[in-house]
Amino acid sequence: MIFWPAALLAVVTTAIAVTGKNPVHALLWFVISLLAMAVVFFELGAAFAAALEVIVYAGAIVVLFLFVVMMLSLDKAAALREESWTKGPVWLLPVGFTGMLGVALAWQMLNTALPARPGRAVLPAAVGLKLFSTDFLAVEMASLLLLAGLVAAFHLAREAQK
Amino acid sequence: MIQAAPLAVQGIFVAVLLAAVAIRRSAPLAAAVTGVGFVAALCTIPAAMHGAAIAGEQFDLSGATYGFWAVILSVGFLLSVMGSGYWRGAKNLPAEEFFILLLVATLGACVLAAAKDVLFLFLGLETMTLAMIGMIAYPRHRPEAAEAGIKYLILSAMSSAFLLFGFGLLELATGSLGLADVLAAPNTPMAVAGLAMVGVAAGFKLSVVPFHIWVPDVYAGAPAPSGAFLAVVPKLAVLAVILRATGLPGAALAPGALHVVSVVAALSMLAGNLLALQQQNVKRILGFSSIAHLGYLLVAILAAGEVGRVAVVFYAVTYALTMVAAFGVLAVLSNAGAARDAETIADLRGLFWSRPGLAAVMTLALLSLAGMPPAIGFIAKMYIFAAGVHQELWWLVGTMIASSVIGLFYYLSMILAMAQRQAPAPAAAGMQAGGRLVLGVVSLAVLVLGVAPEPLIALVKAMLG
Amino acid sequence: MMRDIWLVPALPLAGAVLLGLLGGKIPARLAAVIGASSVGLAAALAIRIALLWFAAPPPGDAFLLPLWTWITLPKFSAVVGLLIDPVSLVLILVISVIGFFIHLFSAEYMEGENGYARYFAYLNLFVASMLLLVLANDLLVMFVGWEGVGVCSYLLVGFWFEEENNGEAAQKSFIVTRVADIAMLIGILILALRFGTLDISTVLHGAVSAWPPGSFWPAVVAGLLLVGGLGKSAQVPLQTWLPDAMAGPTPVSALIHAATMVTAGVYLVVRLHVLFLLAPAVLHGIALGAALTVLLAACAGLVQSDIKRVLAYSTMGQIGYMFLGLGVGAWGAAMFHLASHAIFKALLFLSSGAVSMRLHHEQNIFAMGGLRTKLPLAFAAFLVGALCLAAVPVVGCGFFSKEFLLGAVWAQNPLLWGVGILGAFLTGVYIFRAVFTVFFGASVDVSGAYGVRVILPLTVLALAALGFGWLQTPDFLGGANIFSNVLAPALGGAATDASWPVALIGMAAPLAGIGLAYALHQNGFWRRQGAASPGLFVRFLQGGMGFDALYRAIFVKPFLWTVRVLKDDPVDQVFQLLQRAAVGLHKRLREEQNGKLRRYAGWMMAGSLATILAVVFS
Amino acid sequence: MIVSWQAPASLALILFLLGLAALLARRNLVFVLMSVEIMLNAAGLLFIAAGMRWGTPDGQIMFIAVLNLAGAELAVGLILLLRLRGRLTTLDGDAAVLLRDSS
Repeated sequence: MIFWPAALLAVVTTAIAVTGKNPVHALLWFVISLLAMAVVFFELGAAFAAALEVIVYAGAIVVLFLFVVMMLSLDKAAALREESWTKGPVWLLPVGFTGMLGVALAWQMLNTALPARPGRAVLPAAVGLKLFSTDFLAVEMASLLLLAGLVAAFHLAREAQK
Repeated sequence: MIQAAPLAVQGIFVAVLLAAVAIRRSAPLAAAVTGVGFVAALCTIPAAMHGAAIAGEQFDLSGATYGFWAVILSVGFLLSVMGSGYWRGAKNLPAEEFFILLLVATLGACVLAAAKDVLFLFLGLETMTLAMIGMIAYPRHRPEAAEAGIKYLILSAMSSAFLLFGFGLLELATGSLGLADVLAAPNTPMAVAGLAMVGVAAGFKLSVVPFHIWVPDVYAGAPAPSGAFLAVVPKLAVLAVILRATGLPGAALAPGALHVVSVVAALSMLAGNLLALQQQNVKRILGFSSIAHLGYLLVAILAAGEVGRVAVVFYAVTYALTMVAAFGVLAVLSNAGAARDAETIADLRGLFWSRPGLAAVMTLALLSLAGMPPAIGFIAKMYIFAAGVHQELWWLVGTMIASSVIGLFYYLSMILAMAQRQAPAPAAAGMQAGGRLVLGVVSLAVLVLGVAPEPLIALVKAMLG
Repeated sequence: MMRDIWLVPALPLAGAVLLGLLGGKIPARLAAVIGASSVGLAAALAIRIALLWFAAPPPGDAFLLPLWTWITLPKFSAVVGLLIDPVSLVLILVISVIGFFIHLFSAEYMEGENGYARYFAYLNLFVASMLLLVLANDLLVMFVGWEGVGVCSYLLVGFWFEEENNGEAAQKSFIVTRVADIAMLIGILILALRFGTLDISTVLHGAVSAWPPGSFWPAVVAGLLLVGGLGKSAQVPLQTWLPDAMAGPTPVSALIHAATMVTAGVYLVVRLHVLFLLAPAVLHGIALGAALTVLLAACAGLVQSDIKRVLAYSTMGQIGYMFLGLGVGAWGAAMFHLASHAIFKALLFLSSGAVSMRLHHEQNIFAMGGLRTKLPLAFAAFLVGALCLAAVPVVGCGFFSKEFLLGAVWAQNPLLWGVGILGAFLTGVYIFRAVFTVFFGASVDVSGAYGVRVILPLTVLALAALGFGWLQTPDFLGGANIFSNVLAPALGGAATDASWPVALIGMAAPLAGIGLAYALHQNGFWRRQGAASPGLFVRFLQGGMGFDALYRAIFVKPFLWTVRVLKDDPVDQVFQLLQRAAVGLHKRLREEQNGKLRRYAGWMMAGSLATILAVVFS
Repeated sequence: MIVSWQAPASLALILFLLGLAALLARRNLVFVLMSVEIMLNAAGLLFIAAGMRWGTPDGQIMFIAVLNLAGAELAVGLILLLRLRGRLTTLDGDAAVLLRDSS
């Protein structure tokens, strides 16, 4: 059962990442968390998703993120500022709110008895078949979504490079 | 698949537009292609409606959907015309991407409005949102636009996360991602929690209290044509979904949820109008006003029934026309190349003297927003009122009246500001013939439909079947 | 021919649209021609329709021209239509004919002003709205005209507003009329809910058959509608906007006070008198409030130094008389006074405008004097108007209408009649105070001559003011009943004539007032009153010269009371409280709009949490 | 190899809440964007868990769609962040207050 250690790792590394002071370190922790998530996906029988998590998420998205953060060339002052922004009291209300939400959602979720039925691995083939048969329009839509992001980013970035 | 032709036509025109921009960068050409695209998509609607009925899995191709498509595409067309005039003022800003984003965002909205399936709902929604962020932050020389963009991006991503988590819970509870299956979920705690989270996200998109807080900043930071899009199109699309969802068999809300929606409606009406009271920025005022208007719309949704449904659609059309007119006046007055749009009440002061036509359009729009005859807003409000009375939603109807009174203050004080005598403001740069054309068409519609609304109402009834 | 009635409101409307669209692109002369001729044509048409009507009244003495269906709801529908009956016929004649002369006058008065074309556009729209108001067959359509009149009056009053000081005044008048309109709208909505239509005759028939007299609902509805009427007609306690509305050009005041706007409240009650008869308590309230208005306006009129304000308070008072008549059920008398008041008040305003035209828009009566010889036309016109307003026997239409009205009041309630007589006395004092101060005594310099566009309206209106009264005369002057006979099919038969002692007192009161005004003019009291602005009240007493005791009883107490009431108006306080509450809430709410992303996310989170918890645990 | 649905769903909830808490607490926009990514990823996990529970590919398809969005949104977000930083010389989300009610 590699699920549990992976899940634990994901939670811990995510917690470290979101509370971190140095964005670069935090992003690296986030990568570890994503890798742990990939393991979780794999354990859930979603091998395709696990691969995407590693290749796209950890491999592309976070690396892009890292590039940008490194471009920002954060200095000592930034680190000090970060220190003051993440002092204890800052977390009080957010954690309180999310805690309450968490309790409510967990209560609702775990109080629901779904009909007994064993989970089943969904193989990449099944995903691919569905994606390129009945849901082929979704692929088109996804490409449009990416196009929207691309055009927006292209337009907004242009002057910045000048 | 003639039934989904409007979507296909839009998709084709996205490709055409991309090719056109790739071959020759020219804003008028891009605007023309976009406009033609919208018109072509609109023209396919009658044919699409008469196609043989099909039981598609992804899209609900009913009369109501075609109706919403028609409104969304018309708004898109009007904004493409308006945008071609607006962006001409910004010399160093290429405008072609704006039209790509406009076309893509409208396509996203159409997909969202028709989606019968969580996957398409989500993809349509996010395509629209992402393109909209680009439209909001479009004027690169304005830091406010970038700020508005990032505020919208982060808060809408937050709401998207709620939406997704909610649908995740619903899928876990029901095993399906079909909207009908999800909404007819057995009343398990998990499904209730999922629906609540989805409701939160819908609240964000409709920008009702308490999810309204981002509205004024984003409206104020966005350039006027994008503001018009933001104020109108996402709300229309989400309303289409809500209208369809509430019309599904077995989709009756739990009494608790009904009470929550009632409270949200009342708070939206009151807070929206109260917040607008002493504002000096017209875009912010329109933002707050939109909050109140969505509150009114929620009353119609709560009223349900045939009257309520007609009221929802009629009000949505009214709202779309009026907001396009109001933002359109700002767009015509503004210079996209300037540091900010003409957006404060001070910019409108004396407009009756310097630009009487524009002032008349703005007055008409404001009267319509205020729900005063002879503008169409009056009829629309009457319909909601009638629907509320029909269902005996007394305290909501009372709140509606009270908040309408508050609303009158700021609408009419804007009209008074325009009537004040002052040295004529310098005319905005650029010939905005397109913008003026849009305003002429829209204000004529606001007036004529306000005086003789029967044809539109008949059309709405026919569309809703 | 009757079917052409739609042209009557449509012509001025078309004029407004044309002028609004063409705006500054056409020469001023053409704008004036369009503006005046559209109303002039409407007036000609109205006269033609009236002549046809009198030649052969249609069956049932009413003609309905349905136009189109406006709203269809499951339990409610509204049809846009125009209704001609004697009441609306009289009113469209008054509005269009007097409106035409005011347009004509404006063409000269406003010459050389900025926004000449726009001014006529507003004026045309104003007339069109008022015509729609009185012709509407349906309360909802009427409400459209009602709001249109309100909007136009803002635009026109705002025509002269300078930027700084208008905010407060405009806001105040806005709040007052808004509250009134909302009350009225609620009343209309109750009727709509109860009867499923707002077609006036259907509603009235329904009300009579559904509600016994004196029961709860008619009182509520009539009361709410009345609040709207009081607001438009500037009656206590909603009178405060009227003095503010003096900021506009003088012809606009003429239009507001004579032909349009303020008479809307009277029209509303007359049109719905069947409903008001079901609510006797409301009628008593109308009478009491009207008596109060008459006194208050007369007292206030005594101390104004701005000639337009004198006339504004006189309007308030004269509308008070009309409401007095309405309160005792003398609908026809109220209508007659309405028509006659429209004529002489237009005359008064236009002649005062003619005076100030030659004095660089001076309006302070104490800055004028001796104009009798320098501006004989304006003097004659103003004098005729003043004689009518003061109801000097036999001379002008004001006498006949007031006589007719007070006679009806006497038959119902002698006490109210007494108030009316007192008011007539005070009216004589204050209007002739203005006449003597402006036209007599030491003279000021004036220059220039009037054009035909000023001479014609003044002459015609003055002749009309002298002649109109003979349509309805008391028995001892021939007992003509032409006017009340015209209205009889809609409003019932003529009222009884008062006995001769009553009529005699009614005739003596204004004469006594004029005499007093003359006496005070002769000993220079009015001038001293005008010169002493701070210690006004003390000087007022000092200059009494033996009239002290009389003053103390008649003027001083009501005057003090009036001043106090107007100083911190209790009604105003309530409005301000509401306003302050709204503004306070607004400020509290906007504090959260501080632009900080994290705070915004926090609010969204709080909202989401509250929503989710509420849904989940309910 | 397959675990029950409760475990992954709980994991998704915990990650979602972690991201949410950070979104609410952090001022640095880099971390805010990261929190958004965490929340979206958690929702993706929930879809996969649901898909596993019912044995349908829908969950994974939704995950792909979410991933799609996460990438596109991050790209736009980062550009906007760079623009803001160019103007404000800080990454503080609370410092971007050009737009607010000026009271």
